[in-house]
This record gives sequence, structure tokens and C-alpha cells, in this order.
Amino acid sequence: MFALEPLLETFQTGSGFWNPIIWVVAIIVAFLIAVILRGFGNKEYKKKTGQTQSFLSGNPEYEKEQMHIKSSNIYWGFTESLKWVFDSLKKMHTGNVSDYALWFVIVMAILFIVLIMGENLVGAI
Amino acid sequence: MIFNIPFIAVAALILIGLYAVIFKRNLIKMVIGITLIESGVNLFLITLGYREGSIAPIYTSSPGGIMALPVPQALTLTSIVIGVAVLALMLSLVIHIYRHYGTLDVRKMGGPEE
Amino acid sequence: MSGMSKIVKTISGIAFPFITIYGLYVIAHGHLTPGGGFQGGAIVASGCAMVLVSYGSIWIMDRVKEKNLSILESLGAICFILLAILGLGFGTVFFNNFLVGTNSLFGVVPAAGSGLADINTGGVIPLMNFAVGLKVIAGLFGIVLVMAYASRTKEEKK
Amino acid sequence: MNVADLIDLLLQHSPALIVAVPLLGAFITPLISRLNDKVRNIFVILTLGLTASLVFLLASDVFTGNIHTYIFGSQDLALPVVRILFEVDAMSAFMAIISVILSLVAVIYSWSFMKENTGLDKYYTLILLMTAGMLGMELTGDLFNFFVFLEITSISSAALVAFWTNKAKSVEAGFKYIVISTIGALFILFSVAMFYGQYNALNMAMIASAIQYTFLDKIALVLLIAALAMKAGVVPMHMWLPDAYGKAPSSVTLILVGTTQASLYGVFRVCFTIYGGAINLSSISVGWILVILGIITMLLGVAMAIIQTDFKRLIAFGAVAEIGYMLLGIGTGLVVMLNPEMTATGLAAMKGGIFHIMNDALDVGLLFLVAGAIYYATKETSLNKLGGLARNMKYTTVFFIIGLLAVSGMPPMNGFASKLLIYESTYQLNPILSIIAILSSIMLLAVFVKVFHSAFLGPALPKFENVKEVPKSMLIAMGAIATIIIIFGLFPELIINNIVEPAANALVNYGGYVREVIPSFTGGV
Repeated sequence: MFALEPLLETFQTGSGFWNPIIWVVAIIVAFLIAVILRGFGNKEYKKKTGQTQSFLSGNPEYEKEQMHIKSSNIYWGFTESLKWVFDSLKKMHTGNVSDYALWFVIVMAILFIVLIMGENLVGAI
Repeated sequence: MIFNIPFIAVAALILIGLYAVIFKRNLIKMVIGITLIESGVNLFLITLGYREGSIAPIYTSSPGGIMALPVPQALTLTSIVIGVAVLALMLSLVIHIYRHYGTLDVRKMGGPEE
Repeated sequence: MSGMSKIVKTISGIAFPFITIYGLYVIAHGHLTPGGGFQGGAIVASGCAMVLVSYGSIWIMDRVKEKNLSILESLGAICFILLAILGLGFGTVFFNNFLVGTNSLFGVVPAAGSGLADINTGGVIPLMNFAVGLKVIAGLFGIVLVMAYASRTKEEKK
Repeated sequence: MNVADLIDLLLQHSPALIVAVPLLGAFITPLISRLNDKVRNIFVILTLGLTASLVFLLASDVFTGNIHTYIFGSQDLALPVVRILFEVDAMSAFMAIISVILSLVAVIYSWSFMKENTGLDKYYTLILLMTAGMLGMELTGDLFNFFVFLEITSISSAALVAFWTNKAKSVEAGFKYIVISTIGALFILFSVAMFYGQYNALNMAMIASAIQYTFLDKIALVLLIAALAMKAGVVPMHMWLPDAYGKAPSSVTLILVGTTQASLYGVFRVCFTIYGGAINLSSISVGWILVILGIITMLLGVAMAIIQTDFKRLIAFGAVAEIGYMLLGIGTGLVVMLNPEMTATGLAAMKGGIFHIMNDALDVGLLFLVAGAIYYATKETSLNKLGGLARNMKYTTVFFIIGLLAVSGMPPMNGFASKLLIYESTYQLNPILSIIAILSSIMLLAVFVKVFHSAFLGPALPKFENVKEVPKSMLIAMGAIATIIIIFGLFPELIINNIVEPAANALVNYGGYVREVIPSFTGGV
């Protein structure tokens, strides 16, 4: 009743193909290899020894709250180097309804120019 | 020429409404601006249905002659009903906002986040 | 909102029945003349709002419960949709005017051409107008009531 | 009457019933909630379940290539153009499936999520109204009716965004949403009036058959695209969206995703069907407008997402970025539509864009549900204060990983298949478009990895020691979406052939849409 073939069909995108089943099989094989490799290392791992404690170049361990990297610090370098972009983007989001309506009018004006003037220009050329 | 006056009024109403929404800082005035836009659109609909020298589209006891188009009037009515619902919702939200912030000025409200 | 002066209360008490009757007239003649459920309902609700303003929201809140209004509103909407679904059940499609031509209530087909209005026509349209009228009266009055109650000043809350 | 006849009858009347059932349910809910809360919840779920089964019944027939028209109020089909009618083609059915799935999941999720709130009868009434409005928008074949359903949807969703009235920010977001959507809807009504003034018709098919592409039509096109794009959250008119998404209850946000996509459907319906008769120079310029809007939307959405620290606001910006992919796909289809050499490319791009509508609804929806689950468990939405939750909330973590992979287009989740289609087809139009799309997809992955790290990983924080896994109904809701995501990801060919391709063909083939109402119409491909 339920045909299996359409499920296993390769997905043709017109210029390429994509078969998730093969991909999943490959991932499972990779995962198995990883588990085996982990098994080699696990033999030497002893619980409740100095091995399990964090080692910060001999410094004492921080509190848990401080150990966790806050989300605003992640990608710090990226956001810092592109600060001008993000600052101008932040400035754009004023949280004010009037500005939202103003953007709507601006977009409407731009579309109007593109659709009506633009076509006349193309026609003239 | 005289028949263009309603269309000028439509444009004026919509522009005044947009002006109120964009440049006024008081929430109540913004709500008024939205109702102005709505009136402009309703006027546009009604004007479309007008025919020169026509009578109201009521069939019973009609003296004869051409009638105004009833469909735009029905549309306008629907749009007014919706407008009432929107107005009620907006005003009740304004009441809540006033309770929280103690002001109706958009600049003094919470502002942007992050 | 607290009540207004005695003159306003008396006058609005006298005017209220007339406004209500006029609104109900507009609802009942919705299929013949301009107007209908929403317009008539808005008239009745504005009469109620007048009483609300003159007597104050606290006085009204003691007599009319907002919960009951919302039940009435739901009933109006349910009646409207049920009439539409009955069109599917008794007639052929959704919103079908199944009463027309049955010569029962509102089922008379008037003679063609212009003439005097007969209220016993229109099929389900008058019934739908009643349903919408009920919904609009309860809904608009409920909105005004809740808004007036919510916007009362601090002294009145005590 | 045997079962087959009954199903035939149901199928025939399903377009009307799909809207009528949730509408009726919406007004019965306040009465039923007098009895018992549990009975009310079951009633709402059953109502939406019935609606969903009707949608599936209708869709199963529509996807075989039929177009269903349903004319209200009369048995004689002689004058369809002056009556209100519903016209359901594969694209409408496709969108209806998305909406109904999202609503159903949201209601199941709210069982536990909204348990401690008061005024739940109104909450469920509004959810059902919103569902009815969305479905109406997608099924209707009448422009004015479209406006009415749009307004029903926006009023009820604005009320739901402001449902937590004790929070100032929620009320503010609700106010912004209603202002913005009302302005948009009024401009839509204005353009509907322009159509009526010129062609004396409100019917989409009738307008499409008569359209001349005059100056007024161009203005109407501008108004329609701008207003619907604003409702869909296209940059730079997206700013209401993070506010509304971020401050609404999570279950409501899930349905809000559906409403934005219903508006997006409006954009596509306007460009392809109503202006289908005006295909000339215009389709290229309109197509490029959509493509450029899509590119801006992607880049800006993802850039804003990187710097957010509020969980739901961040996902909302991710959702903005996702909208860009759909616009890019469909816009590419519109650009190359008239070029006979690139028909295959155009169709692939359209398939990608349309498939991505469904994928985005599921992926972003799942992420919002996870955000809601975390809020439910910890009462915290700031990412700076969260951490180490993977220890206590195992299932939620798994669902978040699935959503993360899907939304950033990682194989083998569903997002990959649709994004692959979009990348490949836009590459043939212009490689830069494809590169930008891939770049923003990578940035999206980075954004959500950041969320994953800051909320789920890291040392166990003492203040979250007693956090428990969320209740079953929320897990069921999240699990249902996750299952659909995995199925769509593993068998993309099945979904694309059976659901997406008919929808894409229906959108392109506007002549068939018109002929269903006006049989004498000869235009269209």
C-alpha cells in the first residue's frame, strides 16, 4: 500500500541534487568513529581525581556566575569592529510608532518612484 | 471640475491623517490621525458610487431615475464597523499605556530596547 | 465616572426610551430602509452610553454586569453564524436565504417594481439584522462600560 | 447517505466551513468556559482539529489540480462575479495548511503555558477569531473580503499581543501593532477602491481579467505591495515585528508567524494573480523590487539579531531575516518569468520560496515555543542572565537544537532543502544574490549558536538549580513541530512534488485561476 521508493528518491534541484538519507548514513558513520575515538581516551580518564577539576594556569576557580560567558560578550570582536554598522542600525530602531509609519511612507515613495518613473525612464531609453 | 472636490478632500484627509500619525507625539492625536485616514478612504469609496443626479438606492417608494451605486456604500459601512472596533481597541490600549507610564507622550515612553 | 447633575439625569432618563425605540426601529426595518443591525445597535448603544455618562459608571456597574453583556454578544454572533449554517442545511449553500418564498415568517416575496414597503419580507436578512443588532448593542455598550470603569479617577476607586 | 457522499458534500462546502467552524467556535467558547476550564480547552482543541481535518480534506483534492470556488448565498452560479466567493487553488490550500497547523499547535501549547492567567475565555476566543481571519485571507477570492479578514486578524492579534496587560511593554507593543496594521489595511482598502472605480469589480479573478495596468493600477500596486509587505515584516518596515513577537505570549507569537505569512501570501497573490494580466515590463521591475527588499530584509534582520540579548526579540529578528528568503525566491521567479530560457530556474526559485514559507513557519515557530518554555520554567528572557539550562531541560534542549539547525539551513533539516533551491536558482540570476543569501544563513547559524551557548551551555547556575522540565502539553506541541521538521527534512522530494510544486504552478498559472470564475477568459499561460 505504501510505496517506499518515493521516500528514497533523490531530490533534484534543477542544477544539483540532494539526498538526505545518504547524508544521514554518513553522519551516523562519522558519529560511530567519534564514539570509538572517544572510547580510546576514556580508558585513561579517572573520576574524582585532579583530572576532572578545571585548571586555569594555577589561578583559583571563579564563581559559577562569572565563569559563564554572557551573551552580549559573544562575538565581541565582530560587533566591536563593525560598531558603526550596529550603532546606526540601533539608531534606526527607535521604538516609536511615528517612525514606523514614516518608514512606511518612505518605502511607499521609493516604490512609487521605481515603478512609475523607472518604467518611463526605461521606456525613454 | 466641481466633481473633483471630493477627491481633493480625500487626498487632504489622508495627508492630514498621515501627518498626525507621523509628527504628533500624543497618542490620542495619533489615534485621531488614523480615524482621519479612515474617513478619507471612506469618503473615497462613497464618492466612487456617486452618479450625477442620482437618488438614494432604496427600492421601495422610489420616484424613479438613476440610483447611486449601493456596493460602495455597503463597503463603506463595513469599513466603518471595522473602524469602530479598531478605535475601541486602540483607545483601550491607550488607557492601559497611560496607566503604566503616566503619560501619553511617545517620547517619554519606554523607548527602544537594546 | 461619577454621576452628573440632577437635570442631566432626568433629561437623559426621559430621552433614553425614545432613543432605544428609534434604534430598535432602525434594526427592525434594516431590510427596507437605510440602516440595519449595526446602525440601530449603535443608536441603542449610544443611548446606553448617555445614561452611563449621566449616571456614572459605578451606578451602572451595580446594575449591569459586563459578563452578562459579553454573553449576549456571543449569543448574537452565534445566532448570525447559525443562520448562515442553516442556509447550508435547509438551502443549498452557506448564507443561502432559505426563508424566501416559504410564505412563513419574513418569507413573503413582494411584488416586483417599486411600491410600499412590507416588513414581512426579506427572508433571513431581518433575522440576521436582529442578531447583529443584539451583538452590537451588547458589544458597544460593554466596550464603553469597561472603558469608563477603567478610566475612573483615583478618588472614585476608594 | 453513505460515507462517500458525506465526504463529497463536506468537500463541496469545506471552503465555507473552514472559516465558519472556528468563527462559531470562537463565540461558543465564552459560554462554555462558564462550565469548566478543561472542557473549554478540549472544545477549542476539537474545534481547531475539525478545522484542520476540513483543511486537509480540501487540500488533498486541490493538490490534484482542481480549483474550488464557493459562491456564498445562492445556488444559481450564473452571476459569480457580483457575489462574494471563495476561490481555493493549491497556493491557498498550502497556506491554509500552515495556518491551521500553527493554530492547533499553539492551542495545545497554551494548555499549560497560559494556565495561570485569568481571562482565558477571551484569549481562546481571540485565538479562534485570528485563525478564522487568517484562513479567510488565504481562501478568499474577493479583494474587499481579503481586507475584512485582514482586519479581523490584525484586531484580534493586536489584542492578543497586549494580552499581558500588566506588562507595560506588552501593551505598548500591542498599540504599535494595531496602529501599523490599521494604516496598512486602510491603504489596502484605498487600492481596492481604486480597482472598484476602474473595473466595477471586487473579485480578484474579474479584476485580473480586466486589468489594463493604467497609472491608477500602478499606484494601487505600490500601495498593496507596501502595505502587505509591512504586515509581513519586510525591512525597513519590520520594526513593529520584534516588538510584537518579543512581547506577546509565546503561543500567540506562533500564530503571529502565521499571520505575517498570510500577508506575504497577499503580496504574492497580488503580484502573480491580480497583476498577472499586466505581465510586461512590470513583472521584471516588481520582481527586482521583491528581490532587493528580500536582500535588505535578510541582511538587516540577521545583523540586528546578532546584537540582541533578549531571547524572543532575537528570534524575532531571525524571523525577519527568514522572510527575506521567501521574497528572494518568489522575486527571482517573477524576474525570470518571461524569459523562456530560464523557466526551469524560475520554477525552482518559486518552489524554494514557497517551500521556505512552510519551513520558516515551523522552524521559527519551534524556536519561539522553546523560548516560551524557558520563560515558563525560569521567568527570564534575558540571555545575559540565562545559562546551563541543558542540565535541567533535556527535551527542550533537543528541540532547540532541531530548531537551530533547521532555521539556519543545516542538513538534514527542512530549511536546507528550500534554501538549496533558492541558492541555486538565484545563482543563475545573479551570483551576488546567492552569496548574500548564503552569508546571511551562516550568520543566522552564528546567532543561534550564541543563543544555544548562553542559554543551554555553561556551568550550572545556582539560581536555576530547581528548574524543572516543562509540562507535557508544551512538550507535545514542541515535539509535534520537531517531528514535522525532521520528516520534511528527510523526505524533501516527497513534499516538494506533492505539495509545493502544485502551489508554485497555481501561482504562475493565473489564467486557470481566472477561468474558474470567467470561463470565457483566454489570457494566461
